Amino acid sequence: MDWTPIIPAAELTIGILAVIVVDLVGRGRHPWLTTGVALLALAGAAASAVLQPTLEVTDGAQTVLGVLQLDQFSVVFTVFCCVTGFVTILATVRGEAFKTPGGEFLVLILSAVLGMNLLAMSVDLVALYLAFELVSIPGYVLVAMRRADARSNEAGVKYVLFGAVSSAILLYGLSLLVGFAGGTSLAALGEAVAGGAVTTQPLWIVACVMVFAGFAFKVSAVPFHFWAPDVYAGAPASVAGFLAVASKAAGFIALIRVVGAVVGPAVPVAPDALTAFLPEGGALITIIGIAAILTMTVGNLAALRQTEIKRLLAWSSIAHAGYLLLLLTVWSEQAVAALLFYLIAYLFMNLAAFLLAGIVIRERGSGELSALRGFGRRNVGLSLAFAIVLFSLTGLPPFFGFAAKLQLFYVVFERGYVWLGVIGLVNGVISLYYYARVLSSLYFQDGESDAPVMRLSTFDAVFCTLLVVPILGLGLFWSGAWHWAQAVAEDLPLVMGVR
Amino acid sequence: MLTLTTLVFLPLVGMLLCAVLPSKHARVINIATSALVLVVAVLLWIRMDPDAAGYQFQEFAAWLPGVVSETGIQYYVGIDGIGMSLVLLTAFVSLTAAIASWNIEKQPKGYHMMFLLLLTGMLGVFVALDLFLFYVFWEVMLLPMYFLIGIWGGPRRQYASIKFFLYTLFGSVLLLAGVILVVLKTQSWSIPEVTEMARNAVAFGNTGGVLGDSALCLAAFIGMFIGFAVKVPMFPFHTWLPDAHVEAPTPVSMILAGVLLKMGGYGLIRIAYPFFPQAAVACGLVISILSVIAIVYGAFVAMAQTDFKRLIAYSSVSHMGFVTLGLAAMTAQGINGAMYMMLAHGTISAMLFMIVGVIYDRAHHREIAKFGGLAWVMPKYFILASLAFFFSLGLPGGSGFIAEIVTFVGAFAGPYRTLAIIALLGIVITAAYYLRTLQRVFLLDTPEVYKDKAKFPDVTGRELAVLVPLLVVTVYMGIVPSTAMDLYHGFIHETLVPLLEQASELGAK
Amino acid sequence: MSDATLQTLCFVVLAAPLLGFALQYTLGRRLAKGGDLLTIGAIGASLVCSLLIAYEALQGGAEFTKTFGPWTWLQVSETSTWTIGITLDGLTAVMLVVVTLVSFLVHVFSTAYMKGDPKYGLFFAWLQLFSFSMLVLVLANNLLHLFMGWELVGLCSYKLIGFWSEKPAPCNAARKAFITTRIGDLGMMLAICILGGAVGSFEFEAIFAAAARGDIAEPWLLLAGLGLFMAAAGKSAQLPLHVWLPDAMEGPTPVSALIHAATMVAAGVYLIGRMAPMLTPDVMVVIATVGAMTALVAGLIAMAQNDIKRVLAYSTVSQLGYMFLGLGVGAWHAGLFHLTTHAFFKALMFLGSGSVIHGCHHEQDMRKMGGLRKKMPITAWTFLIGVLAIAGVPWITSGFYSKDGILSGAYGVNPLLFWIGLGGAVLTAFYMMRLYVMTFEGEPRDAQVHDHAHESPKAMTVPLIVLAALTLIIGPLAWHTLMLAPPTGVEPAALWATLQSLEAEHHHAGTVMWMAIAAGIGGLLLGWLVFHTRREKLAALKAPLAPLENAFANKFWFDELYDAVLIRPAYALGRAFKVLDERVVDGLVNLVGRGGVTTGDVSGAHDRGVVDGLVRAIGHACQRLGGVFSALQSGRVRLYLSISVGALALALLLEHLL
Amino acid sequence: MSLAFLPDLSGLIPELIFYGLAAMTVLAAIGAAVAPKIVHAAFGLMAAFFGVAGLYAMLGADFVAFSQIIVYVGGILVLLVFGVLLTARTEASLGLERPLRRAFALTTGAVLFFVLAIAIDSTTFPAATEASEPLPTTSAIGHAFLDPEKMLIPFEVASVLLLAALIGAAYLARRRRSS
Amino acid sequence: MLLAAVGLNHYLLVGAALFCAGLVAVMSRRNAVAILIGIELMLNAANINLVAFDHFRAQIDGQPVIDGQLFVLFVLVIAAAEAAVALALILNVFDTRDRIDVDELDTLKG
Repeated sequence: MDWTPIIPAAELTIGILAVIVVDLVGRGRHPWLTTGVALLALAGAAASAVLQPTLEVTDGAQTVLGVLQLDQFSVVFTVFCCVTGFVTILATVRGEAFKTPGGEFLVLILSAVLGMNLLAMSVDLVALYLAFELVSIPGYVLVAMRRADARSNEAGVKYVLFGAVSSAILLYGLSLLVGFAGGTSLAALGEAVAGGAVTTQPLWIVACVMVFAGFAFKVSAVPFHFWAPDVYAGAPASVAGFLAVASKAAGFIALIRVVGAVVGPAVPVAPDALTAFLPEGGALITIIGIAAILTMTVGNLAALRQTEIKRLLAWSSIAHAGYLLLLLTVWSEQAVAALLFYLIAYLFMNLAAFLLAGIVIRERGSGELSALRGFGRRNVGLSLAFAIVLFSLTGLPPFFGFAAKLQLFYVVFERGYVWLGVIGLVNGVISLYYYARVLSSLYFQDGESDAPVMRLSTFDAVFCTLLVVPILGLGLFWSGAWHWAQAVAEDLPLVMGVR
Repeated sequence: MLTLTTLVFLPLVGMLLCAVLPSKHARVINIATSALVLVVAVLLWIRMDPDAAGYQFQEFAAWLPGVVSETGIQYYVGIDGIGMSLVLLTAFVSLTAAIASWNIEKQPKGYHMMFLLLLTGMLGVFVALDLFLFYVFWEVMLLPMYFLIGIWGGPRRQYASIKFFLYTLFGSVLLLAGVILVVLKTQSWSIPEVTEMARNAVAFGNTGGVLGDSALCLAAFIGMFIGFAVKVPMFPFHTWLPDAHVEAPTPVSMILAGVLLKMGGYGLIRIAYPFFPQAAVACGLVISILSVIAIVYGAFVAMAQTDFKRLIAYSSVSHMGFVTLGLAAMTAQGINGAMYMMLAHGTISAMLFMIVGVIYDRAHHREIAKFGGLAWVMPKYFILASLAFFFSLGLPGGSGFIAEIVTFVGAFAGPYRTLAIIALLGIVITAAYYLRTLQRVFLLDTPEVYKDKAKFPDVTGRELAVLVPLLVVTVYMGIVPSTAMDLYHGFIHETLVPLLEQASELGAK
Repeated sequence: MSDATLQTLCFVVLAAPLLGFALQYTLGRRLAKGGDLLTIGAIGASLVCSLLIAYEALQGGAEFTKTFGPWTWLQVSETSTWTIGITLDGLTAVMLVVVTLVSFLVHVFSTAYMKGDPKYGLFFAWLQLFSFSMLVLVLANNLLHLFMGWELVGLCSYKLIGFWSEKPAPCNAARKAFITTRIGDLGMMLAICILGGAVGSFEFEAIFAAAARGDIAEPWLLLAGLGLFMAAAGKSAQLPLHVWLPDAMEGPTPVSALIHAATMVAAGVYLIGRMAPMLTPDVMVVIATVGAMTALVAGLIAMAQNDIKRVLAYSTVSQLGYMFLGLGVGAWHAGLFHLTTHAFFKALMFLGSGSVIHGCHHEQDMRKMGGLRKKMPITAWTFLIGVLAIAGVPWITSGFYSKDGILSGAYGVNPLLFWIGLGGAVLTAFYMMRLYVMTFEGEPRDAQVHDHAHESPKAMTVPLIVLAALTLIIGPLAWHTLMLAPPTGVEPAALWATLQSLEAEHHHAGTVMWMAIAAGIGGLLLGWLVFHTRREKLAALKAPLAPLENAFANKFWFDELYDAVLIRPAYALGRAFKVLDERVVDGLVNLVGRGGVTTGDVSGAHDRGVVDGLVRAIGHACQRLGGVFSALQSGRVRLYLSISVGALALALLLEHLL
Repeated sequence: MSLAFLPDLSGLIPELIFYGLAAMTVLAAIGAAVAPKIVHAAFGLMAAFFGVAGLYAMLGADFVAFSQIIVYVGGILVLLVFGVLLTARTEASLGLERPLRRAFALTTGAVLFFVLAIAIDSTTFPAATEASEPLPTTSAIGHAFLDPEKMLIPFEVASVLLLAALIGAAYLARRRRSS
Repeated sequence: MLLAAVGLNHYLLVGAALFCAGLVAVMSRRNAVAILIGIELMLNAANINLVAFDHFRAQIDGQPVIDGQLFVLFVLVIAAAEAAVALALILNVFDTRDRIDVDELDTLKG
């Protein structure tokens, strides 16, 4: 029995327990200690995920532990989630929410990260659903963490109701899948699909729609996106960032696993014709394709009128989910690589964006765009970081966001969906408008003329720099990251187990 | 040290210097850097082998290996006559604009840094031979421009800057779509390589072109064309231009009109036309029609303007119509003329915007109707302004004349003669609005307001330092056109025109 | 003289005024007497060189042709090289002399006429540049080169007409002149485009050769010819582009003499003369017809003008018409000879009128003049010589020779044109006599003007005398000695050859000559009778002729017509396009933007409120609906859930139905 | 004998029980969904839970049926009733549904059911066979939960999930008490 | 016929009915607790499916098929956790507002 795959999970669990114990023993008087323990757990989990010996096995042979499976893919996402959790905790330490996060906060973050870790490895619907809920339930509480704040509470209720309904729909869909597969493992599902008698069944489509609906909630795809702006606006900025990045990434991991099982291994690159119209690959892919277009368009359009920075970023993250769904639509090995690559870019950009928003909200006590006025002169560094992040989110070179989009659209074109790609590209132009509105507030609208120069604390400055520098650095030199993403994606056929 | 890399990244060094040193030095650094760039450009020009075919001063460096193709994306720069002439124009106009920026008082440090960043972007576009590098420079140039208009612009600067940004980005993504298609199908990021493939495709009678599918080629060409046409700007994609120009500060307007608009034409000559010669031939009629509309319609709209700067802006729309008209004719003369029009318009429009800037600095408005009789209070200014006007409307002795004549002859030699004849109308309208403006602004009685010598001094030395060099170059180019034409005609005669001719023969079959 | 010397002379001819302009423009204000001596010296040098060249040309006779260059100017394609160069032949030589001589005299005249003007120096500078441009035009050996001179001439004309640009009238006149001629220039551009494309070079020789070989397709050759004539008509104020010239009289009178009588307006004639070998017979017919019509119409208008300069202006238009008539009917020599003679006597009359205006303290209305002969004898006598010349008084005046040549030419080709021309000749003599009588003879009609009138200083009278002398001698002298060489290097077109033979046949044929003499003398006498001797008795005729006179006085409403048909519509179009651009073209862009935002509002309805979004989307038209939709007020969990689940159900239903 | 003419319904007893349970479950569920009073809805839910438990039993899932009753009826339902009692102090706070909204909901529900019913009717599950004779499951479930190759990991994860939920809920509730 | 063999589809139909009933509750209810009731109905619908699929599968080696049942047991746990957290959140809001009418949760809007 090889227990290697669950070492990070075990570390996180130990971290959770340690935090509880330290918090209880210290009666909550040593917040730094608990925070340290939590950070240590995250760092340890990330480190052991990276150092797992299976990575040396080049043919991708994975250790299967019942419902879990270890592959490069899961390792990457584990690290991804740990980093996000790490940043979120640090951002919260300095953010506008609480001066020092309590033990509960840390436990919830760690639990959510644990859920993501397991989600990344799940090859069984039971484990998948369980991990999915382990990501969601702490999220509900995290959103409502600012207990005295009515907005925060309200966001929490919205989130939990929406989440629970989606989860129920997902479960219903999964139950049907179990029926088709005759078992709960993805491998069984894949075999059933390969058997061929399944995909033509009417109920199969129902199952696909419902399963996607559940995941759509998690990745905030239209029309299951409604919660996102309200929840992001009500939640502390750092938590919003966590939800936007980690929670969404988790949704995509799960989607990749399920799509992998349902659709099968990567379809070979399309032949010469670059005029493909509707995605092939069955009901699920069609549904995802429609949702992708809707999501990016609605997300971008709705963002146009937002006047509050967190809401704006919420809609922006909805739009980005649309781009990512586009990659699932075209479903190939390259697409998965591009998805991974895009998620990395997305991680830096969104964490930085929410972090910066948090700093502004803390400084000005308001998240309205008008609160940003005059920042261009008051704090050059912060504004510059903001500008870089926003340009990167728009997808302008020489920033990482551009590289990600380039690869994304390259893959979409490669599979022949030129029209899908063009819709996506034009959406990028729309997005410029609202990102530029933020810039406009920062730079073009004069604030109070005698506003003092604002100094960032060293902590904030270093933190911002650490997030922003990769955006620029990887924007200029991204081939390494891309090759790495490709290498990771090459494991994908093995992820499907039986095929 | 005399390399294109030095040339392109010199301004970045200047920018860093600006960032480090106190803001009072910023403008000096800007001018010094721009001057240095001009010197380097001229030295490169001198060292350039006039007879050599292809690109010179090539530099390769691995940058993003293995992206898409084996070699991947490279740092690949090189220059030929076309690029060199535009680099010289860029360096020259930038230097004058840098001098014109002397009296920027709002956040000078930021301004000059943005200015220098812009310079790098512009130079980069003209020397990049890798599609990705080209696109990066192309976009990088947008960012400082956006800030330059948005922060240092006039009252409607927010609207103008975002409009500029959105419009050009819209064009850029279509360009990007085209680039992706090209790279996808050719597996090459190198502009010369793809051009070679296009040439081979045509030579072997392959109607599919570089993309292997003529419909796809057409789509890619249209996408790229719109991308570049927005920059040119071509009717009906021109409406960002009046707003951007009117709101931008004077030096930025100079750069915008003098250099930025040329990138569209450059892109067409360097990328869109050579890559998709057959599609270019197929679209010739539409492009010609749009160009003629731009010329005539632009002139008419200019005539109806009440704002001095808007008038000049629309005159740019009209004049840049010649560029696309010449290109669409696909004859050697036409493309030559288009290229020459870009160079001529570069200096003349910069001069015109400076002229508007001079009076705006003094009067703080640009209403043509409120001016009058300025010739009697500012005689030197009047002389410069009327020269600029006349050169712009195509007076012999100025570069604009050569450009117009060559373009017309070229357009007439091409397939769309009737359209060329209609375009001639633009010349008369142009004369009409320039003379009317000249009269209403400079002649007749001087209103009392402008008689105050203290408030309305004649052009200062600094302003002369901007205007006179531009004027001299305009006249030089008008009298000795072969200097520029011999510099850039290689690519046109040896590569582009044969390619287009073969393509149209192929299309005729 | 060696070719090298000739070439040098040509360069001096060109360089002297250019240098003069540059020095005068930059330093003029600081030089003694405003720099007029410098400019006179420069143009004098030019004149001397021109005379030398002309002498050489005389020596060379009809075959004299020299070409310097061509030097490569720019290479526009591998097959097409554009050159610059100089052509010297009889025509050029004559034009050189005319231009420099008249220019020189005008310079001299201006030193007195413009005295005291605040922009005295500048005036000379522009005169210099004008001379230079005109010389460029004349010396060009190719069409493009000629066109450059042509355009520069236009610029100088603009500057000189609008010399007093503080006042609106000169400004408007200058603008009108520039734009009208530029409309004509479209034709030139067209010709340049056609020839540049078809021939690949603009050298006259090459063009003629190509035309003779039939390299240029027939319709395009015709079009090019018409284009050239259009340009010529613009520059030389032919119908219907003549409207600018009378207005151009707003400029200083020496300018009118130099530009709008002797040189620039003759450039059109020169162009047609120069390009004659490539003109097709159809074009010739057009040229002759337009010329004849112009001669007649301008003559009619001139009869009813009261401004001394305007009469001269219309007379100029009319005379230019004769020149085109001559060229059009193939009387090539006569047409160009008329150009030469006209240059002298019209310059004489313009300068004379300048002298009158100067003497009368800038009074130009003839109705306030009269009886000035006693006050200003030299002016009056020289002016009379001019009148006689233009009327074509036989044998002693130059006008007789040239006009007679034209009429004989026309007679041989087309009687109708001949009769029109002849009618014009009567008119010419008649209104010229009217002008002379109203100004110099009879009783003074305005005491104040008359009392203060005085003879002009020497600087003005001497040029008058010189011109008067030339007017008298040039005709008899030149007609036989200075033979203009026909264009060389080409076989004349067939019709051209016929015309030439016809001309030879009818030349000085008795009938035509006598008819011309009768017309001239008759017109003069009639004028004398009507306006001097029998003025009161003829007043009875005034009433019935009033409508006619009205039409003449209003110049046949050309200006009004243009204003209504061209100018107003053009500006209206401009304004309409402006609105179009702002509302529609840009409006569409903004609409797309706004549409996006509105769609965004709807799609993110719960953010801004469905009510707001919808209401905004339908343009506030249905504000009352707000009450209905308020139930869907924003921010509600259940609404979101309903939408999401509803969408789910819908998706399933659709899947199922499909 | 004398009743021999009557059809033998004994073989139909399972069917009858099924239909009884199904009807009860569905009706109770509908009641829970639409009952005007929240307390009635809670009772409807309870009835539905019992009905579902009965169906489990019929399907041979004895352990699940008991768990259903213990967890749902004993846990979740109690929790919900607490929630109802704590919040629904007055009738006004219940907030009656607007007819339009309810009609929309009912229509959607009906359409969805229609779609699902047709889909179910026309779908065959390849993995499905004839119903098998029920076997005791408790032992198998117990083994599965402790088998690392099966459900051990999810079993442990579930405990972490409960812990997290507990801590979260406690955090929120504690605040409420103290404030 | 109606009373004939009770098969898989019958159970699935019951599940579907429960699911739809839950959805109706979710869509029409204003009371947050009532929405939770609807959610529980939906979860139960899925559970019926899962258990029914177990029942209608071939047993191997005389072992009961319990895949679906295991899933159901986990769902029970999750439902409990979810209900607890949801109720805590709802009560929290109720604490600050005295109402749990979800239609009034509208402070968060553009």
